[in-house]
Amino acid sequence: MSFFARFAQNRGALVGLIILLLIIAMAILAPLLFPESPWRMVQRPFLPPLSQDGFPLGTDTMGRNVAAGIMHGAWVSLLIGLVSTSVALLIGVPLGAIAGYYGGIIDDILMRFTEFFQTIPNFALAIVLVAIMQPSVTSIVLAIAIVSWPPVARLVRAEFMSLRNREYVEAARLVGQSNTTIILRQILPNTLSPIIVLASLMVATAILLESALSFLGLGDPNVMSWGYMIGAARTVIRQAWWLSFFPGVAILLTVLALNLVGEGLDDALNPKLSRER
Amino acid sequence: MVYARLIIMRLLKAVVVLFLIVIFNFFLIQMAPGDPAAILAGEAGATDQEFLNQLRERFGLDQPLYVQLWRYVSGIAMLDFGYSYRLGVPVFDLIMARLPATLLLTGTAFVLSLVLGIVAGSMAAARVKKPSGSIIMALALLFYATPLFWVALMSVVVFSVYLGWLPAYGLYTVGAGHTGFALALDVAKHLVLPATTLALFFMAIYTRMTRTSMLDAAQQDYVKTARAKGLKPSIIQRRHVLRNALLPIITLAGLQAGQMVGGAILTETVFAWPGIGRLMFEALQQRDYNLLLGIFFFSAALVIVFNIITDLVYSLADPRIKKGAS
Amino acid sequence: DNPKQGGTVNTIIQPEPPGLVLGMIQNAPTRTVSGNIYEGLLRYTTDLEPVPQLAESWEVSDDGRTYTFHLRENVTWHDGEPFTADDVVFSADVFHRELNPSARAVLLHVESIEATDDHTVVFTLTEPFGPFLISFEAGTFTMVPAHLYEGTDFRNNEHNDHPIGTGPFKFANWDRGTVIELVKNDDYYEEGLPYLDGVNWHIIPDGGSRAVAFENRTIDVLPSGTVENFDIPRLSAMDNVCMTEEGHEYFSPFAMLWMNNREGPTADKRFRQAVMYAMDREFAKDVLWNGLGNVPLSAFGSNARFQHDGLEPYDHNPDRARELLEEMDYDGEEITILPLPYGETWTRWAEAVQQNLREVGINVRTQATDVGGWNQRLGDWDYDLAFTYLFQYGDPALGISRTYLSDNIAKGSPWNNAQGYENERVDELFNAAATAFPDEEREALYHEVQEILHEDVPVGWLMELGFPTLYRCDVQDLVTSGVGVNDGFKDAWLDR
Amino acid sequence: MSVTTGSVTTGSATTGSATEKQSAETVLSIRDLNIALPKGADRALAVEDVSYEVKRGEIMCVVGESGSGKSMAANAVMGLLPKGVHATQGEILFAGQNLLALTEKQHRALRGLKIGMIFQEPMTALNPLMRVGAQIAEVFEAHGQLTPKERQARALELLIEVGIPQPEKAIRAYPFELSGGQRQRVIIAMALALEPILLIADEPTTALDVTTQAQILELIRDLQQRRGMSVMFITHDFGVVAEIANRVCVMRYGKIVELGDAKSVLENPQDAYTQALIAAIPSNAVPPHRETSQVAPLLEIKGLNKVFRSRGGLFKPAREVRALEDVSLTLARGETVGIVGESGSGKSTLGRCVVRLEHPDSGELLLDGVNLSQLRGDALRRERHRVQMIFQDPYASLNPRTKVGMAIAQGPIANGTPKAAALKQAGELLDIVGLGASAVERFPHEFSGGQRQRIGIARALALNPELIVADEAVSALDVSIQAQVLELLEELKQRLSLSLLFITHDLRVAAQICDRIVVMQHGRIVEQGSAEQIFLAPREAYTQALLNAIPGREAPVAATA
Ligand SMILES: Nc1ncnc2c1ncn2[C@@H]1O[C@H](COP(=O)(O)OP(=O)(O)OP(=O)(O)O)[C@@H](O)[C@H]1O
Ligand SMILES: Nc1ncnc2c1ncn2[C@@H]1O[C@H](COP(=O)(O)OP(=O)(O)OP(=O)(O)O)[C@@H](O)[C@H]1O
Ligand SMILES: [Mg+2]
Ligand SMILES: [Mg+2]
Repeated sequence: MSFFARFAQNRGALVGLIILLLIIAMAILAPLLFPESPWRMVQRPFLPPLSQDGFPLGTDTMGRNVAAGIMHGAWVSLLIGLVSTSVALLIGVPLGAIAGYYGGIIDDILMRFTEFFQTIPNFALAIVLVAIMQPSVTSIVLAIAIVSWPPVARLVRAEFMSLRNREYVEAARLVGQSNTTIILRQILPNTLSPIIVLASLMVATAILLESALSFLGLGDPNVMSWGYMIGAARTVIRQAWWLSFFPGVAILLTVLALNLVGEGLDDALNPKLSRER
Repeated sequence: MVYARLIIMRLLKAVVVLFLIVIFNFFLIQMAPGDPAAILAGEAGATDQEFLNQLRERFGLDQPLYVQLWRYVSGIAMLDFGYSYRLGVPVFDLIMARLPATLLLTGTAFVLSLVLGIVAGSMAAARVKKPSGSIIMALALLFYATPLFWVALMSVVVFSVYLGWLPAYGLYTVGAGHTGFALALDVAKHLVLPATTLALFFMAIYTRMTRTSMLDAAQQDYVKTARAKGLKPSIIQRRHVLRNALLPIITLAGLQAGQMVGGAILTETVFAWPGIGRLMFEALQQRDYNLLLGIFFFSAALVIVFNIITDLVYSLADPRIKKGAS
Repeated sequence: DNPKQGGTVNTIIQPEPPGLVLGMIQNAPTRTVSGNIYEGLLRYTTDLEPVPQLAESWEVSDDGRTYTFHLRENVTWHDGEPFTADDVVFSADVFHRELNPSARAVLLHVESIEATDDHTVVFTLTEPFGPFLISFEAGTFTMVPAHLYEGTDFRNNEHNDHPIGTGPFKFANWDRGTVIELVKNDDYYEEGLPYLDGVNWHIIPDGGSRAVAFENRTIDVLPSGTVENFDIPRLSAMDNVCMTEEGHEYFSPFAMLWMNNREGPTADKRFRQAVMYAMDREFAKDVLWNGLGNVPLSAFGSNARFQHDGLEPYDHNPDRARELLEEMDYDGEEITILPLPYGETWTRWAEAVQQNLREVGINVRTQATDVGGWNQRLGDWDYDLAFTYLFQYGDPALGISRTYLSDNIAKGSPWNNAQGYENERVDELFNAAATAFPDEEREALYHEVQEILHEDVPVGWLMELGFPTLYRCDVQDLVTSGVGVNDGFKDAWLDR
Repeated sequence: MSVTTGSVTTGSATTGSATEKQSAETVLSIRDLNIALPKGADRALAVEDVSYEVKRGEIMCVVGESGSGKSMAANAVMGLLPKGVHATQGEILFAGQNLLALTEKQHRALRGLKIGMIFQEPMTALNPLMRVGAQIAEVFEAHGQLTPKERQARALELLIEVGIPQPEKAIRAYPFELSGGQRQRVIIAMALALEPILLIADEPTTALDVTTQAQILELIRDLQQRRGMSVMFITHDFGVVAEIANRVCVMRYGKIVELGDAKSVLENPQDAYTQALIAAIPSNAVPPHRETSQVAPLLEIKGLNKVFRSRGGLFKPAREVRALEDVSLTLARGETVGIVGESGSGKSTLGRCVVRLEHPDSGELLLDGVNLSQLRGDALRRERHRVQMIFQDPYASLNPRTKVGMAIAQGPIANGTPKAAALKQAGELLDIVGLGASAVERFPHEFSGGQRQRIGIARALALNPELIVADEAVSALDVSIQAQVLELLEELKQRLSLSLLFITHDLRVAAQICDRIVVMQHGRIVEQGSAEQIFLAPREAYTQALLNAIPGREAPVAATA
């Protein structure tokens, strides 16, 4: 069975993938469908959804088009999710790989370092980091990455520890391959599936984290993100439910889709390659 | 005895980690823009240079950084966390005043999420591939994907405003003068919304984890052995599958118990819960460094304590650890 | 109606004050709570007329340099000690000189303070100082008990935990993060006052929750600024809810846009004028401030004395703005805008202004920051445009001139001429006006200065903020002074 | 899918009883059983038209290679078929009932009470979190028998009966505190607790080392005779069959190929497949005398020591295992030396030290005079090509994501051969090991276990090593494939004049291929000598015990003829 066929067997995963593709499409199409800045005050404030053509999701506290905000926000949320996850992987994977492969004192040092980061509560650390660097897309991405790499390092380390004594790795060592080659060519490719699965969940978590930061007023004020929209709408949740509802649903769907896809990947990637018998 | 010695060892290690964390945090916070004195002065609405100098001198902010660090670290060694810049109250007192509320909230949420999560997860595992099982998992996924603060906002609107069933904020009814049981009941009522809100996300995690872990355990050979004995499925599920499935959950729960303090910031803010998370956020905004550092210290200490507790619980649950299997 | 005795009012304090000893702390929330515990020599009506408080009567010498206050005789501190002229001298000459920057600004003009007898105090000024009589408000010139503070380290005084004043309410309890409770002062010197048994100041950090608390009737009074503006129409439309805009006259918060006069496009007067024309201030007032408040003509608010109303208003006029930008050859250089980190309304406002500016072709980017970062940037003059608001304190010499005087330029302070405006003529006029005597003379000087400022636009004048207090209609006589609830519970009673 | 009643070669199993009414002597009879596998499995039917009986008091052995459907039939009897697997035809008669027609509840009442079962993996078949006594007591509880106190007492009796040392202590032990053999005894105790009529043993000794295996087999035979039980014994090892079976049923691809009396099947197999299986058993006869030419030694091991120290955790005390103690031996060019010994005796550690996957604590490893034991880093990497290894697990020893050709070429590439040349050479090597050069482009999972082992051999050869260490290189393979791989090794050895250090726990395999044999116990060498001498005239009691433990050693087997 091909990878995709296996993936598609999981109906949830397929639904997730479709939602995710739609969201990506939204992000790509946003500048085409809503070429104007989503910050433009274009109509009367607090226009309910469907009450006027061109404003299917209504307008916000200042008469900005909610639909435009959602579309443009998709881009930001996905970007923050993907980039912060990539950065976390860039930190966590090499660290975990080195710790897991070499073991011993190197492992000890790297893991103490990792534990150290895990000892400071995540969300608190993220808040402090954003506050220190001052809110901007870059600082948010960095803060999210900094608090989310330790689990990556741990996962990769565990995988490396279990794989480094696999016979094929020993065989590679025996034929004289260098440690770097072994790490990159022999072990890393075999840890990819759990990493991919974890990464898909991390993207979801990052989106939630960004929205929580935005909610506390630590978002980037120059980009329209879903978290910003909810944060801004929270004060008017009583008179204009739709302002927090739509971005909330957007976050929910994205996170949901990423989870479903993650589970699907898990199902599709895991059993096959690890062991055939 | 052996336990006692090992725990002491662990605590000694913890002291080292905490020491490092103090230093790390100290420098981290120094990197933040904004001078605490200027903020205090700003808050006062009026200021002049003399006022700023007074404040700086008072907090030792006029000293070189290493002197400040040395003072702080040596203070902590004597368990003296200094005074809050803004509130002029010993940091230790402030934290101790707020800690119970946070522990009550996070503790309740923790127990709630753990118990409900395990129950839901086992139910889902038993109903795998049945609609009821899928519904449980769909709900768990939904709780997982819903932003916490949004749940908080919505639950206030629904349960407090429209239905009027539960108080929307605070720890107790101010001015009601409840004591004893009435107070406990009052606090319990106030606890419902924030604790549930906080619990939902973690519950979703435990549900999923329990299910996976149980399905995993159900594949194990010893379950086949148990079936070959003619044991009833309910007993097999409980005694053989669930018990083994709980082991990874203990690890996760330990990790999360420590993180809940940080995770409670949003909940405490929305529900006006007088806890330490909110205090931390306020301290950060005010650049009340002493207070912030104190809170960081305590939350890190909590994480470490929970790690030790987790290890203990794990060793109780898994004889292999205690007795030293290889 | 005859006022009824009894009852406790539940209200809100936001944010939680750092401490309650007025004079040592001048934060807005401290003033609000402690204004009911402590008192000043005078109190001010909503027209900012001084009326007796701890001083029964007072006289001003003809040359405007000697002020004599006659104190009430039956006043005691909350701990039972009598209040005397020594307390006044200690408070003004020692306590405030050391701790209180805003009092210090006034005390600069004071040569000596003497107690001529137990109940008479004489202030001698170095020269006439127009706003002197208006600076005795409780929050600014608090009377603190000399017998508890004299000769101690004020900031570490053991009584700081338990403030002792002369006011109608006594401090009872502070459950941090939850509530501050005040109880009636049974020995209050004004017969029959206060009517209430106590006031509970609830501490609720989230604006939404505060609104909910008011809705579900836990809270009776929402002092101004404790709920988000967007909630006000809804809350004020509720049954049995009343709203007053009075009680802010003493402060008259004036929202401004600092514009960096030192460098960048904002250093050009034409650019600053363009900004004024680009902003749709009426929109901000209507949408963000529910139509409450007032769009000012220029530097002097409508509540300020000596306002010049003959100036041509800066209306919303994007075309004019574009013309000005073209005239100065604005090259699209990016400028940043720093919102005030005080809540959602301010954030929205910055977004609106940013959009206004973009629409006339100004390349503007918002820089988010928290209170700490905001202070730092302004203190370091590291900004292009920044929101702020300042109190006018009833007299241009107290609240307005400080923004434009070049003496006030000081790195490190986010207040007082942070824009770096220097104009000798303006300095002269303001300084002369402060010490001119009588008022007619001051008025002429102030009118001239307003004309210059109007042309120079050293800062953007955004709005005089509305100051709505929401309360249940059965709370009577809540706002009776120019500082509103800050000392309002003295007269308040419950019609229940 | 339609069920076809294919022609079944029942061989000598022409008892005809399949159609008769179940006689009093017959405890279990399986008739025309078909078990269907879910879609996507290797074949449609796991078990096809299978009929056999187990009579009272006999041991019925079901033999066959991996995947032949032995376990499936047994699971069907227990009512423990995996999800998605169903019996689609036939019946299983037990005590007058058709087991296939029972409800789950009825079936459960039989399990443990009338039918007991033992599984293959003693290490995982017990709940790690429960005390052994409680797990035995559970059997009584499941069938509502005895009071809790009596259950404990019975559990103790049972533990005594299965011969666990220190039963009073064992009853309070957790499974991890017991050795594999002891665990298997506990499982047997559980299966026997309620004195079932039928005991199903699914490869109960496969995971144990030879000596333990012998003990467990004896225990089962013993208990069976004492209790007059019927046993359905599943194994893939004809040696075991020879040891204990009364009757044998040989299966292949889900069908019965031969059924009959143990003696007649072993001595006179009718079916070609059975003949092949029996022929493939490494001869247990005296190994042929081999010329051991006394040339200069290629490898000299002098006083090798290796201690494993595990660091203590929070609750774990630190531990020390002396895996190698003062081991010395030599290996001549072109010679094959076998290392034998029970599990944990240090065989693998020795092999791993020789290829320098482990760093010995002390001692010398002289390869042609070069001391390998002290090399590290790059210096070691340069010498590595001289000593290569063939691994035990054909599945784990190939990177699932690397194409076979690349897997072989990696060595030469790492040692400086250009990629294209290395790949070409890989093709040639694959040809040599009998897979064909076209295998270069395929992934490991497209090959069977035996084929993968050939790939592993090709990989070891790619660097033209002087010495090859083979650690249990054929242990994971079915007997027939085992024989082919051994043959290949032998042939390559001759052709390329390789030296071979052959590690195995299977003395029959050792006998077949080794010139000299080294016997290890507890990390020490207890005896070494020519294969002939070790087999014919073992000097040490331990060697003797090892030899005696070989299943079916004394039994008559066709191939010996
Ligand atoms: N759960 C399952 N799902 C699908 N196919 C299975 C399952 N279990 C076993 N099979 C298949 O059923 C067939 C028979 O398996 P069975 O376990 O009976 O073999 P066996 O003879 O016991 O082999 P072994 O000696 O390896 O235990 C094999 O082809 C196997 O791949
Ligand atoms: N990496 C290791 N760390 C700790 N102990 C080890 C390690 N490798 C082996 N041992 C221990 O060393 C001893 C010898 O092990 P070794 O693997 O050499 O035995 P073996 O003879 O190959 O056994 P088997 O037949 O089971 O493969 C055993 O007690 C084993 O537990
Ligand atoms: Mg089997
Ligand atoms: Mg071994």
